[in-house]
This record gives sequence, structure tokens and C-alpha cells, in this order.
Amino acid sequence: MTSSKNGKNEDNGFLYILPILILTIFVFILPLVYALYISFTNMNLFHLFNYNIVGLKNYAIIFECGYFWELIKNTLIWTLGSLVTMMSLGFLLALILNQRDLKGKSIFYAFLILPWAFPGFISLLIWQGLWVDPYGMMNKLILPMLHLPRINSLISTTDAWIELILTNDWLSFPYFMTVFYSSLQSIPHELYDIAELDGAGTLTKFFRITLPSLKRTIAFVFITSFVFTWNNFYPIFILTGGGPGISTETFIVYAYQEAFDYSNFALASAWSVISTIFVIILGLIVIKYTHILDSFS
Amino acid sequence: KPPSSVTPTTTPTKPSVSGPLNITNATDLMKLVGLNSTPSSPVTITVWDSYSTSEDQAFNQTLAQFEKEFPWIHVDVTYGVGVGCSQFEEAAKGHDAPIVYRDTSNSGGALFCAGLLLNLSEYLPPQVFSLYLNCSISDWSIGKAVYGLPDDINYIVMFYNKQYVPYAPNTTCEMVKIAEEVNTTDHVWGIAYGASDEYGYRFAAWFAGFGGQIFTTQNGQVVPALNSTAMVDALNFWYNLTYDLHINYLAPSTGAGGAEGELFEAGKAAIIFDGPWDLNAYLQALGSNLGAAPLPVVSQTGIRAEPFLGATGWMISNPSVSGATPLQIKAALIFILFVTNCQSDYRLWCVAHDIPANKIAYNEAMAELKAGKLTPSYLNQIMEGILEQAQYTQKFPNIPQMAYYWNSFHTAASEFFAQQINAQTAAQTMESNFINCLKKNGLLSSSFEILPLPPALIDAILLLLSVFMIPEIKYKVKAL
Amino acid sequence: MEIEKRDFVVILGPSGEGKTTILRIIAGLLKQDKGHVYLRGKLADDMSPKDRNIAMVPQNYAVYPFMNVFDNIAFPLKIEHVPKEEIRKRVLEVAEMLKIDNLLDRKPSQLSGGQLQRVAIARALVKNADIILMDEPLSNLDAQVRVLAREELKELQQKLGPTIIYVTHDQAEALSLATKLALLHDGKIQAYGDPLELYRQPNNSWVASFLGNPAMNLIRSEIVGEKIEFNGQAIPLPEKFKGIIKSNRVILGIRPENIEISQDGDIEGVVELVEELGSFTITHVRVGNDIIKVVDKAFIKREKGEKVKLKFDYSRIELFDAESGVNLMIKNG
Amino acid sequence: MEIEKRDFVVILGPSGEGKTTILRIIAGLLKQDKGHVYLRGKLADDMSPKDRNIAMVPQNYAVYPFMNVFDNIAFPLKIEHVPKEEIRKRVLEVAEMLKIDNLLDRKPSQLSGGQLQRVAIARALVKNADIILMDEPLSNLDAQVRVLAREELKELQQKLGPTIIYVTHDQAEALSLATKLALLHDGKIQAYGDPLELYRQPNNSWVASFLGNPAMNLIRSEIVGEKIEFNGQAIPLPEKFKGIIKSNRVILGIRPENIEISQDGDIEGVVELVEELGSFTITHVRVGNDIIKVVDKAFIKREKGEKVKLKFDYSRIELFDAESGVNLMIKNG
Amino acid sequence: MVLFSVFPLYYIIMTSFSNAPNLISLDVSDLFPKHIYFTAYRELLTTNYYGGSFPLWIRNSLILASSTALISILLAMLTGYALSRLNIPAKKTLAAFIYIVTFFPYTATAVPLYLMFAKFHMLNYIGLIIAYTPGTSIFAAFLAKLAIDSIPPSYEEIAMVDGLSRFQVFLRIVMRLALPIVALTAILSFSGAYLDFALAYAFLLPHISDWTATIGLYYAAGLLNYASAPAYNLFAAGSVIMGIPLTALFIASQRMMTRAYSTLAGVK
Ligand SMILES: Nc1ncnc2c1ncn2[C@@H]1O[C@H](COP(=O)(O)OP(=O)(O)OP(=O)(O)O)[C@@H](O)[C@H]1O
Ligand SMILES: Nc1ncnc2c1ncn2[C@@H]1O[C@H](COP(=O)(O)OP(=O)(O)OP(=O)(O)O)[C@@H](O)[C@H]1O
Ligand SMILES: [Mg+2]
Ligand SMILES: [Mg+2]
Repeated sequence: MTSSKNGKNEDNGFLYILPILILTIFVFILPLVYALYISFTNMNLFHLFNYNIVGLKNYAIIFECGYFWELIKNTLIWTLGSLVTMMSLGFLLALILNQRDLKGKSIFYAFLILPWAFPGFISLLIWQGLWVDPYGMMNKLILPMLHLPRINSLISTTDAWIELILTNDWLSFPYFMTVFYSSLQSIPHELYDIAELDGAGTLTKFFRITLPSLKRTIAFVFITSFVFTWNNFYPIFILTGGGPGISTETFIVYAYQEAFDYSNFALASAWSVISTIFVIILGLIVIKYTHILDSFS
Repeated sequence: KPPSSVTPTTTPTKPSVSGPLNITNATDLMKLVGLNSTPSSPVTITVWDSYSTSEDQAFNQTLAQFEKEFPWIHVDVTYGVGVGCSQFEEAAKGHDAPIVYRDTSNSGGALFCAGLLLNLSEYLPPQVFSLYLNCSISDWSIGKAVYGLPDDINYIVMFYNKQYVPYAPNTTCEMVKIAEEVNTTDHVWGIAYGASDEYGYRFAAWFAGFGGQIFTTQNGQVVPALNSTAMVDALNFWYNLTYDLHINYLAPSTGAGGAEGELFEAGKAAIIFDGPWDLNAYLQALGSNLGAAPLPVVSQTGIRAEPFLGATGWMISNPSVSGATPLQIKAALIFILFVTNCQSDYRLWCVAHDIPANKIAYNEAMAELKAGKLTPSYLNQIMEGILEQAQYTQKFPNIPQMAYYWNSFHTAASEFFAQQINAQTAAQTMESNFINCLKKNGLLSSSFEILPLPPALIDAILLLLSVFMIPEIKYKVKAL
Repeated sequence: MEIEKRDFVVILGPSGEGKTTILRIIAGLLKQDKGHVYLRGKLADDMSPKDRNIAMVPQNYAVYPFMNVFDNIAFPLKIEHVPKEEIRKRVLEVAEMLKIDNLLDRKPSQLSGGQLQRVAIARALVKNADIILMDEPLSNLDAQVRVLAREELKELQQKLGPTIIYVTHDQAEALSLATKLALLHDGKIQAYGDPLELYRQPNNSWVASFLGNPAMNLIRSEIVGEKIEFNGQAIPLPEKFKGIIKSNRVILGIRPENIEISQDGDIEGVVELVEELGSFTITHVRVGNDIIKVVDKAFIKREKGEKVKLKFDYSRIELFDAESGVNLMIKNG
Repeated sequence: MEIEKRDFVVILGPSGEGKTTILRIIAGLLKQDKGHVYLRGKLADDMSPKDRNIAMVPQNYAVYPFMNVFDNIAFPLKIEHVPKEEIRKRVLEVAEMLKIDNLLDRKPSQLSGGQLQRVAIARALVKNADIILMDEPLSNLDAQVRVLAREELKELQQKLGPTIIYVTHDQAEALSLATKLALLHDGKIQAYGDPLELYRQPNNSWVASFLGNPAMNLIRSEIVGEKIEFNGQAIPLPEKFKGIIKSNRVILGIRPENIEISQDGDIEGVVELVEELGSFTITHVRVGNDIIKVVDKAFIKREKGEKVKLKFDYSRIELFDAESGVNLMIKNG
Repeated sequence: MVLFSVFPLYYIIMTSFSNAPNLISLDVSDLFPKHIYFTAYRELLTTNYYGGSFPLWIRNSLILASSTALISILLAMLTGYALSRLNIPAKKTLAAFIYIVTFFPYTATAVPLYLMFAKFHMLNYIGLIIAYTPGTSIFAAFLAKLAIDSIPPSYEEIAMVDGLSRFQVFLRIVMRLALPIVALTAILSFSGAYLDFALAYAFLLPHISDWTATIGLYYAAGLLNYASAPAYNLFAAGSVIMGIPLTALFIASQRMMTRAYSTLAGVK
């Protein structure tokens, strides 16, 4: 901080940041520009080399096909539903782990981060099996044990969402738990002492101290995870395939399908571009609203 | 749609062969592709192999033999290529496609129409194609063009557990009766068919059984024909079995690796529909209790449920995407002829129970079956059942339009089986989805017009791209 | 340890001795292992912190970084659901008193250490609690600012009159603020009482060595007849000790400011080091194996190695038991 | 500002005045805007830090937490690729000298502040650099420990004789350590010279107000004839100023220890606050609108409100220009 | 909750010790198998797949993932260091820019990326590493920036006075002091590269001996080709083997990880 303000370092800081800039341009920007270009053409399997510029036709198709708003809705359900639940879950666990008198903390923690440490591709298949109605252990064992109704994603959209979001929660909660646990530990306990003296109860302390203290953490993980979840399609792909109908299909799943099932690269690019614009807009709103990048000035 | 975009760099010189074709030895094979002597310098061909692990065992024996007989051809094999053509397309776009590629006729058809494959009938005498089962060659032809040499044929059949099913049902009525019986007496599922999970491959058989067909021709244009009573009936038939009679388990995942197969293997379902590729898994689980038979006749219509007959096969990329020299093309031709010859095909049958597409190999297999030579002996009856199905199959529509069938079907069917729409709506939705897809992809005349794009924007993008050196775009920049 | 109302009790002790711990026990944030806490005459062991009506200024101020100054000060009132109007009034009042009423909109990150400290104090005052605990509130400040802040604090306490329990490890602070001083060491309160009395007549040698800067000179000596002998030197045993002393081996304590370097001194030594601190000079004089420090207001240049004579102010001599360290005067008198 | 070899230069100034910045410029970690740095007689402006052969003890010690004490001390030598054997020898030597040879295997987290400081000093010494920069090395220590450490440091410098440039904002430290004192304020060196001289005769009013604890009393006054008048009081103009003074408006400066409360004083005031600090007492006396502080060694209990008379030691009075703050004696004499 | 997190993993392990290629078990009693078979492990570890083998692929993956981790660490820390300590024109804009760039979805960039890398003949390990690193690095750079902010600059300065250049200081001191972030970056980028399938498959397909463990496992277990029933027990065994180094890494750096994010909450 100090030295940067003095501003008279002998080294040029730009040199340090150059590698990442070059890589970023190479791996993100150029492909995206290319994708943007493709989205204005009719490149597909049949026009792999001889494609033409077709203007905004692909975008017109997207808006006219009628799926657009349905997919937006689904993507938001998927993203927000996953995020809210897994952040809450992670937070809750972090709070539990953060209790000063908890014994065997590190063992608990080790068990709890396992889902994160294990290859996700197999976990998803296992979850697919666990959800099979009525044979999978979720439906056979666990839900009945908790006196909850069974879940069948084949016959109910709600069930499908529950299945998807719960599975995604399982995959991601260790990450949030770690982040929140990490941040919780850095809150000085004096803040709580004072509040306790002033007569604050557990809830007051949580809402007035813990939450505001973690505001920046929450904002940071929220935005990165928001983007990640928005762009993450493997769980949907493997668990429901977007069904029933297209009721759990998201933007990205659809774009993926367009690109890899139909080989319509132009249309897929258009979908991706729209999706990207969406996340960037939402992202910018969050960034502006939470001032998350302020500490980088 | 003719392959307009890419034209072969060399005009093929098709050698004419008179008299009976003999391709059993190396010199004959070389003559067949117009080589009179062993080329002086060795040549390498790249091969993308999409066999499964067990099939690869047979393939590698064939490969070893090939390299012995053609020491001047080095084969650079890429294992583990998935079927479905996306990988190949990307490589082709990067002018990095393999010279030889193996995939389903479905994918092959699309690639051929896109101009990425050679028309083999321009390179090989017609006699060559008669070496293969007619059904398999027609699966690999569009019009007069043959775009690949098949190495197996496949379709689904009915597998059943003899413990519960006394005889193979010949009609749907019998099937339902047996299933009800199984349900009440043995308390296991009569049938496990996850109609909502599938993308229409297996359903096509029932659709045909109810009298439907996927495409019709209108004004010379191929158009979908899913919105028909046949579709409504077929959907309702399975709905009835599932939700009214409760004899079908609507499995969320299909095949031996899915819930369907799991139930069948565990003896909790009596009948399933699956292809011979999963045979090993079922044999392992059920042994002599396993039975196989053709799909039944649909009692309502008296028509047999006819599954798609598909064939996988070997194709050769257009040199413009693989960069192959004429000599490499010749070597590639020799290679695909070799790996689909009777010996190689028979080997696949022996090792992986692939149904041969090569006539001689097929006949050999049939003869073996008739003589009951397979071990264990119950396998004879099973294979017989499987092969019998071959008579009752429908040609796979390997036209480009077909690519858009699967998701259109799936979306509507899954909604239907989730009881969210009725059969009529499902059939309508399927069709309209299908038509929309075709329109979006330019395979049906559509209302989408080219919308203008601000020229400044294009200029800006192109300028950016030209900096980053994709030559074809550079070329476009000049053209503008 | 009893604390009178309106007292300004300072707890002084080296780092890590449990000063913060004591405050937290008083506040009810920690349960003590043994002993009891009485507040306003009532046993408070089982009272929850919020029922104790205590305010606290913790070591690092614990000003909530995510609230502005106003909200920070208003926080205790908000928790008590005091009406908005009243909160506003009381916060403004306190803020004016502490001269931070122009900072109310700022975030803590925009405040200096001194301002932060005032916010923390304002937050403690606004509750109108009659007991305020302060944990090294000035330790993060500059030496210069610290002195000013110390004075302000003193005035404030005199004006408002709460009981303050104040933790520090800075002596000057302790002596200047305390009306009662508690010295903490080895987990025990070594001394408790009027600060100047403790300074003048430390009740044991640890207190003597701890209190005062420079600290009291402590010299192992022996009582031989009517003399105190150390390092081959001898001084007469002051009158007040006569008849009291039972043991032979004692520790002689004398404050550096009670020694003079003067020709008519009776102890000989050699100057070892001279520290000139402006308003006074500390001269380290070697006497045998002991170093005796002398504080001198005068500016007399002395060189290292110079031979000098020391004159003790006998009336200010303290004697401690060589084993237990207890002040012999207090023990026996 | 010139620094002699073997000098112990202390730079004193309030927080945020650029003390650390100066050290960093000397070390070559920052480029100065203007002015030049000469090291050992040579212009060093373009030398990189490692070529300057300087050692440094930064503000927070910067002892690497991930190395043990030995590795920390050995670090500068390892960078210079000194042979292992030699490293071992030199580290042990320095560690013994600083009495931390028994800590060599410990991690910094297991050390106390005082020990950490020694490690940081050892690391600076091991390089055998003849210039050592120290940035408030004692500021994190307990008051008690600080005094001890200060003394050790002084002895060490006398023994080894490097040139030390030492930054602090603690006056007592500055006065006790420095052979040369530099006072920093407003981005300028306000004074540079012998610490006691600066103390006795500050060259401007800022220096006067900064140096000394409690600081010099500064009173706006007027010269009327042969008298200095302030707040309705008047004292005779000391002999030494006669003939020098041109301006009327001056600031009168007198150190608290040069005032006595005594019956025969000629200035009348009212006691406002009494701070008893053990070895001395600070009495704040209100004289008109000014508060005059008096330091007293004696223990005379005084009450707030008591009327007292002050007696100035006229020989110790300094006068500063009311506008520029410059010491009139120095300016003109 | 612990049960919830461990149960599916128990399932995987049980599947890997089964000799049937099934994934779902139909009865609760299946959860406690009567026999434990090592067939899947034996097959996976001993089979030679025409020039590739699972141990070889694991080795490839470890090399790939470790290199990715190393470079990601370097990049992340360099960037974080620059953002924190050095003077860069338009720093905030630049930071926001590289941050937003990571929002781009894989579907948008996959095909162009492949084509570009094909163009530059970089469909190999180097290309993969280049493609993997920026995402994690950018994310980690932001945490690194905050972490470095909270490290007093005197640690670096003293080392510079002692004779290190700024870059050496960065390598030897800053990286060491920001160890939690280094560990976190290592873990995130390591597991990202180690578990990736899509990009690795596109880049490394041609030569079986170059494959990574994921490609190999998909192939060996028959998941690449729907013309055969997948051997889930093999797949499970493979993922257990793959999971071991990863889990070890996670548990070993547990303490680091729980510290890595603390700077985010840190009082500014
Ligand atoms: N009498 C005691 N009984 C039990 N634990 C004690 C006692 N004294 C000190 N401790 C322990 O010592 C540690 C340090 O105590 P504490 O923080 O109160 O010291 P402190 O005097 O406030 O130090 P500092 O001056 O550095 O703030 C605490 O962990 C505390 O548990
Ligand atoms: N003369 C000056 N020229 C340029 N910048 C200055 C000057 N003096 C101070 N500064 C700036 O003031 C800030 C504080 O300076 P520095 O850290 O050196 O203060 P300090 O005296 O060491 O304070 P502390 O006592 O708190 O350590 C730095 O950011 C520095 O850039
Ligand atoms: Mg404390
Ligand atoms: Mg400083």
C-alpha cells in the first residue's frame, strides 16, 4: 500500500502483470471475439468453411424461438437456488466449526471438505444413482428416515429442481464452508465482547456483527460463484438432461447442445454471447452495488 | 444437399475391376485402389478409432496383421474417440482431421453432407460394396454415394429373463399379459423401459409399430411427420403400461449402466429393450436365464415394432480437412477395406459379439449359430434371437435432418411422461420443435431473414480478428 | 480487591499477566476458576454480561469497521431498543462532549487512532453505565498524543464520575490516572492501593522493581549490628528499622531520585553510563558488583570512569526480606 | 545533514512525518524527489539497495515467521553465498553477543517482543555493515522492557561502533540514545545537533513544544521595555536578551522543571490539575488564559483551586519570534 | 451433516470394491457388501491399453496438474503482488477487466480456443497449461492482492537491503509469507487441471500415451462409447485412486485453506 502510493519503485509494475494479461487475451478475449464474430455468421456443420455474414439473424432466432424467457427463468432458478442454499449451508457449518469449544474440529472439517476433494465426475454419477426413484438410497433410505416425501425428477419439475440443487449443494458446500470459516476466524472477538456487554443476544450478534463483517467475503464469493454456477452445466446435464421438457434447461446447457449436438456453431456462439452479456451485466451490478472491487484501487 | 463447399483436390481414378472381386491378399488390395507395386517410401495414415475397450482387442489383432501385410503403411491410431461427430468437426475446422475415422452412419451422413468425407463410390468399384450386407451398405449411402464401409450392424432387441417370462411374446398383448403375470406373481416389474429418459432411438421402433414414420416428403422437401395418430397411440400405449397398469418401470436411466439394466440384472424386471452391445453385462448377470427375441408385433395395428438398423463404419476424410496426399488416400482405402474384410469382421463378432456387416463374416456367424457351436450353449439361442430381429428393422434415416429429431422428441416425451401434457400436445410439440430446429439450421425454408448489422461493428471485429491471424478470416477481410 | 464508587482503578502489570482476563471476568465474558465477583455490593458470578450494566473499551477499541461513527456509538442504545429520537439526542450529547460530533458520518477506517479511541469511549459512555472497563485504551497512540489523551480522560472521569477500571502496562499512565492502583504479577495482585503510597513504600520487592522509571535500586545487603552492609560498603541502619529487623539478609531499596551525587556522600562508586534525558540525567554508578542508578535534575557533565560519591536519603530507604521480598516495614509495623 | 562515523543519530518526529520514508530513502528502497544521498562520502543516489552495504531493523522487526532464529540471522549471509561454516560461526558469535544463542532453534512465534527485537538486531549486525538503520525498534515493547533494551542497545553501539540511524517518536529514547538528534516536522528537519543542546536551547518554538515531556511552556508575551508581559503578569527581561530583541511580540519558553512553586515567586496562578508520577509531580497552574506546567520533585500535596506563586529560573528562559517561531537568541546571537 | 458429506463417497468406495459393473444398488443391504473384490483395481492398474496404462495416465495427470499449479501460483502471486505493491497505470480498470473476463463461459470459448491452439500447434501439454492457468490465477490474484496488502512491506525491504532483487524477494519472501493463498491457488488449479475432461480430451486425444487420468478412466470404464455397458466399478476404482492424491492435498493444506480467505473479511 505505502510503496505504491509513493510511486517511485524502480521496477515497472506492468511487467509483473503482463503475463496474465497476455494469457487472458489469448485464452479469454480472442476466443470471445471470435465467438462474437461467428455469431454474426451462419457457420455450422454445412458451412464449416464457406460461411457468410448473416447479421443479427442468429440473435433474431434466439429471441423468436420462445425458449428465451423460459431459459432465463430456469437459469436464475438454478443459479440463485443453488447459491442461496449452498451459501447458507456453508455459512451454517462454518458457524458450527467456529464455535470455540468444539472438539475434534479438524476431523470434522476434514470429513466435510471431502466432497470438494473428490473427483466430481464420479460424484455426479453416484448422485444420479442415489436419486433413482424408488430404488436410490436417497429415496429409499434417507428421505423416508427424515419423514420427507420422495423425489422423482422424471415426473415433477419441482422435484427435479430439488434434486439438482441439493446435489449441487453437496458438491459445493465445502468451498463455502471453508471461505466463511476462514473469514469468521478473522473477526476480532472483542467485537462480540462489546456487543454482549451491551446486551446483544446470539441473533443480534449474528445479524449486527457477523454478517456485516463478512459482507465483503459474501460479496466476493457470491459474485464468483454466481458466475461459476451460471456457467456450470454438468449437474443438469447428467442428472435431468434439462427435463422434464425444458423445465430445468439453462442457457448454457442449451448453448452446449446447440454447439455439440447440432453443430450449429453460429447459433451456439450467439447463445453464449447473450449469456455472457447477461452475466457481465449482473456481475457489474453486483460489483457496483457491493463495492467489491473498491479495495483494488 | 450436394457437398458444395469442398471439392476433392484430386479427381479420383476409379480402377475398373472385372470379374469376381478378390481382396484376400495384399497385392489384390493394392490393385483395387490403383497401386501396381509397393510404393518406395512408407506412408503414415492417421486413424480415429471409436471402438469400445472390448472391441479394441479385436481391432488391435487386425491392426497387427495389417501392419505385417502392409509394412509400408504406418497406422497412427487414436483410441477412445467418442461416437458423435463434434470432435471430428472441430479437428476438421482446424484442418487437422484424421485421414480415417470410424463413427455411426448417422454422424457419417451429416459429415458427408457437410462435404467433409470422401464419396467412396468414386474411389472403389461397385463390386466392393456388395461384399457387405445390403442393409448395412444402404445405411451408409445417400443417393448413389457410399460414404463409408460398415463393420457391424446394430439395433435393439427384446431381452427377457426366462425365470419370469415363459416364452418370448410375439405381440404386445402377449407381452402385456406376461408382464401383468410377472407383476402379480413374482412381484417384479414386468417391463423396465425408461421412455422419458430416451431421445427417441428405441421409441422409433414403437412409433413404426404403430404405423408412424419420422419423415415424409412434401414438395420435394423432407419434413418431419411426428405429429400423427401413430405417435399419439405409441405414447399412450407406454403411458398406459406405466401409469394405468403399473407394469412398466419408468426408469430414469437406460441401458446396462442405467437403472433399467440394473433392475434387469438384479432380477427385478422381466423384460427390457436394449442392443447387443450390452449383451455381455446381461449374460454375466443372468447366464442361462437370459433370453433374446425380436420386438413384438403391435397388436393394435398388426405391425411389428421395428427398431432402427444402424451400422457403424469406417470413412475417409476429404483431403482438404485432413491434408492427405493421394498416396495416403490410397493407403486409407486399403486400410478400411482391410478392417472391414471378413476376417476382421468375424474377429469382432467373436470377441465382442458385434453383428458382422461383412456378408461372409455374417454368414459364418449364422452358420456357427445354426450348428450351435457357440459356448456356452445357451448363447446360441440368444444370438439367434438377436439376429432374427435383423429381418424386422427400419432403415436409419441418415439424412442431416435426423440430427434434430432426438432433442425434439426427448423434450416433448419427457414432458409427456412427467404427466405435464397430453399425448396430442406432445406429438404437436415434438413436431413443431423439430421444424423449428430445421428452420434455425437452414434445413427448411424459414421466415428468419438476414438482419442488417452495423458495418462499423463488422469492420471492428474483423480488424481485431485479422490481427490474430486466422487465415480464412484474413481472406474474408480482403473479400469485404 | 474492593473498588469504591467513582474510583479510577488502574490495573498495571507486564504483558500476558492476565490483565485483559480480569476485565473480561468482571464483564462476565469469562467465568473465573475461583474467587467471586461482586458488583455494587451484590454477588455477580451468575449474572449474564448484559445484566451487569458495565461498559467496556477493549484493547483494540473494537469499533465496528462496517458502521459509521454515529451507528457505532448508537449501537448499545439500539440493542436496548431506545427510541430513535432519544438515541439521536444521547449520541450527539456524548459526541459533543468528546469533540467528535463532526466525525459522526465517517467510517472508522477514516479515523486516526486518537479519534477511534474517542469513539470507543463515547460508545462506552452513551450507555450511562456506572462501571466502565478500559483495556489499554491508549497503547496504540503516539507518545505525544498519549499524554494529551491521558489528561482528557482524567478530566472526563472527574466530570462524569463513573467508576473506571483501567488496564495498562504503562507506568506513567497508571500513576497519573489512578486513584487506586492494582499491580498484577504471577497471577496475583501484588499490591493494591493509593498509587503514590505504593510508589513510596512498595509492599514487596517485585513492586519496587516494577514501579518507577527508572526503577528502585535494589541491593542485596546484610544487617550487621546497626549497619547495612553491601559490597564492602556500609551505611547506618535508619532509625525506623531498629527493633523491627529480625533477619540478617535483606534487600535494600532506594529510589534513584533519593540519591545524590555529592562530595559528602558516604558510598564510593564509579560512573558506568550517563543517560541525559533533558529534564533529568540518569547516572549509572558501579558500586562493587551492583549498579546503582541516580536521577539528577542538574546538568553536571560526568564522564564514564569518573569516581563519585553517593549520598542516600536515609529516610527514604526501604528494606525487603531477602527471601520473600516482603517489605519489612509493612510486614512488621 | 551530515552523519559522522560511529555516530548514533536519532531521528525524532511525530507519526506520519516521513521518518520511515527517510530511512527507506537512505536504504535505497525509495527514490527521493529532490536532494541527494551520500554514503561514505560518495553519491549513492543510483545505487541499488543491495550495493549500499547498509543493514536495517525495520519498524516491526520483519523477522521472517517461517524461518527459525538461526536462519533469520543467517539470511543476509546466505544471500551473499558466504560458506556454511563461516555463516555458522558468525551467527553464533552475534547470537552470543546478544544473548539469544539459546533461542536459535525457535520459531519467531515462540519469542517475546524483546527477543524478536534482538533477532532483528542480530540480523542487522551479522552483515558487518557499518551503517545500520533502525526504525522504531523498541516501539512494540513494554515500557519496562523498553528501558532495558534501550540501555543494551546503547552499550552495543559503544562496543561495536557502527553508525546507527535510529528513528523513533519517543523522546526519552531519543534523548538517551542520540549522539546527534534530528527533529522532523512539516517534511523538514527542524533541528539537528547535540540532543541536550537542542533540549536546552530549542532553535524554534516547534522544537521547544515537541521536545521534553512535559513539553516546554510556551506563552505568548509582549516585550514592554525591560519586561516581558503576559496575561497581565510581568517578569523582567533577562540580561542576555537585552539589545537583541527587535520585535515586540514574542513567545516566552520555559521548561516546567525550571519553574518552582514557591512563596517568593512573582507570578500568581491557580492550581488546575495535579499529576503525581511518583518521582515527580506535574502541576498545571492556570495563569490568566495560559496553563503553565510545573515539574516538581517534591511531594507537596496541592489541591485543585489552590492559589500558588511561580518562580521562574530566568536564566533558562528562551524567547521565540511570535511569527516565525525562531529562537531569538540563536537568530541574532 | 458429516454423514451427508461422506455417504456418497462411501458409495463410491463400495462400488470400487465390487466385481459387478453396477452403479446403483437396489437394496439397503447392498450397502454392506459381503465380499470385497479388488478386481477393478487389479484390472485398472495392470491392463495395458495399447500404449497407455492407468498408472501412466495418472503420472501424466500429476505432471500436468502440478505444472499448472506451479504456473498458476506464479501468475497469481505475480499479479497479486503487482496489484498490491507496484505502480500500475489504470490499476482499477485493469483489475476489473481481467476479473470480468473470467465470466466468459466455456461454451463460448471452447471451439475458438481449440481452433486457435490448433493453429499455433499447441494442442499439447503446454497448450493445456496455458488454457488452464488464467482462470484460477485471476481468481487467486485477487485474494493474493488482499493478502499481500496485509503483509508489512518491511519484510520485503529488509530482504532487499540484504541484497535480494525485487523479483527474488517476491519469490523467496512474499510467496512464503502469503503461503495460505499459495496453497489455495495450488489446490484450486491442481484439482482443476487434474479433473478436467473436456479440454484435455480435445487437446490430447490423438495419442493414447499422452492421455490424462480422466480421459483414460473414461475410456477404460467404457464411458466414452455408448456401444458398451460402462464398467462403473472400474470407474469408481479409478476415481478412488485419483482421489487419493487430491484428498491428501486437501487435508494436508487444511490449515492453510482455512486461513486463505481470512483477508477478505479483514478490517480494511
Ligand atoms: N490468573 C490466570 N488464570 C488463568 N489464565 C491466565 C491467568 N493470567 C493469565 N492467563 C492467561 O494468559 C493469557 C494472556 O492473558 P491476557 O490477555 O489477559 O494478558 P494481558 O495482561 O492482557 O496481556 P497484554 O498486556 O499483552 O494485553 C490468557 O490466555 C489467559 O488465559
Ligand atoms: N517529505 C515527504 N515527502 C513525501 N512524502 C512524505 C514526506 N513525509 C511524509 N511523507 C508521506 O507520509 C507517509 C507517512 O510517512 P512515514 O511512514 O515515513 O511516516 P513515519 O514518520 O515513519 O510514521 P510512523 O511514526 O507512524 O512510523 C508516507 O506515505 C510518505 O509518503
Ligand atoms: Mg491485554
Ligand atoms: Mg514509520
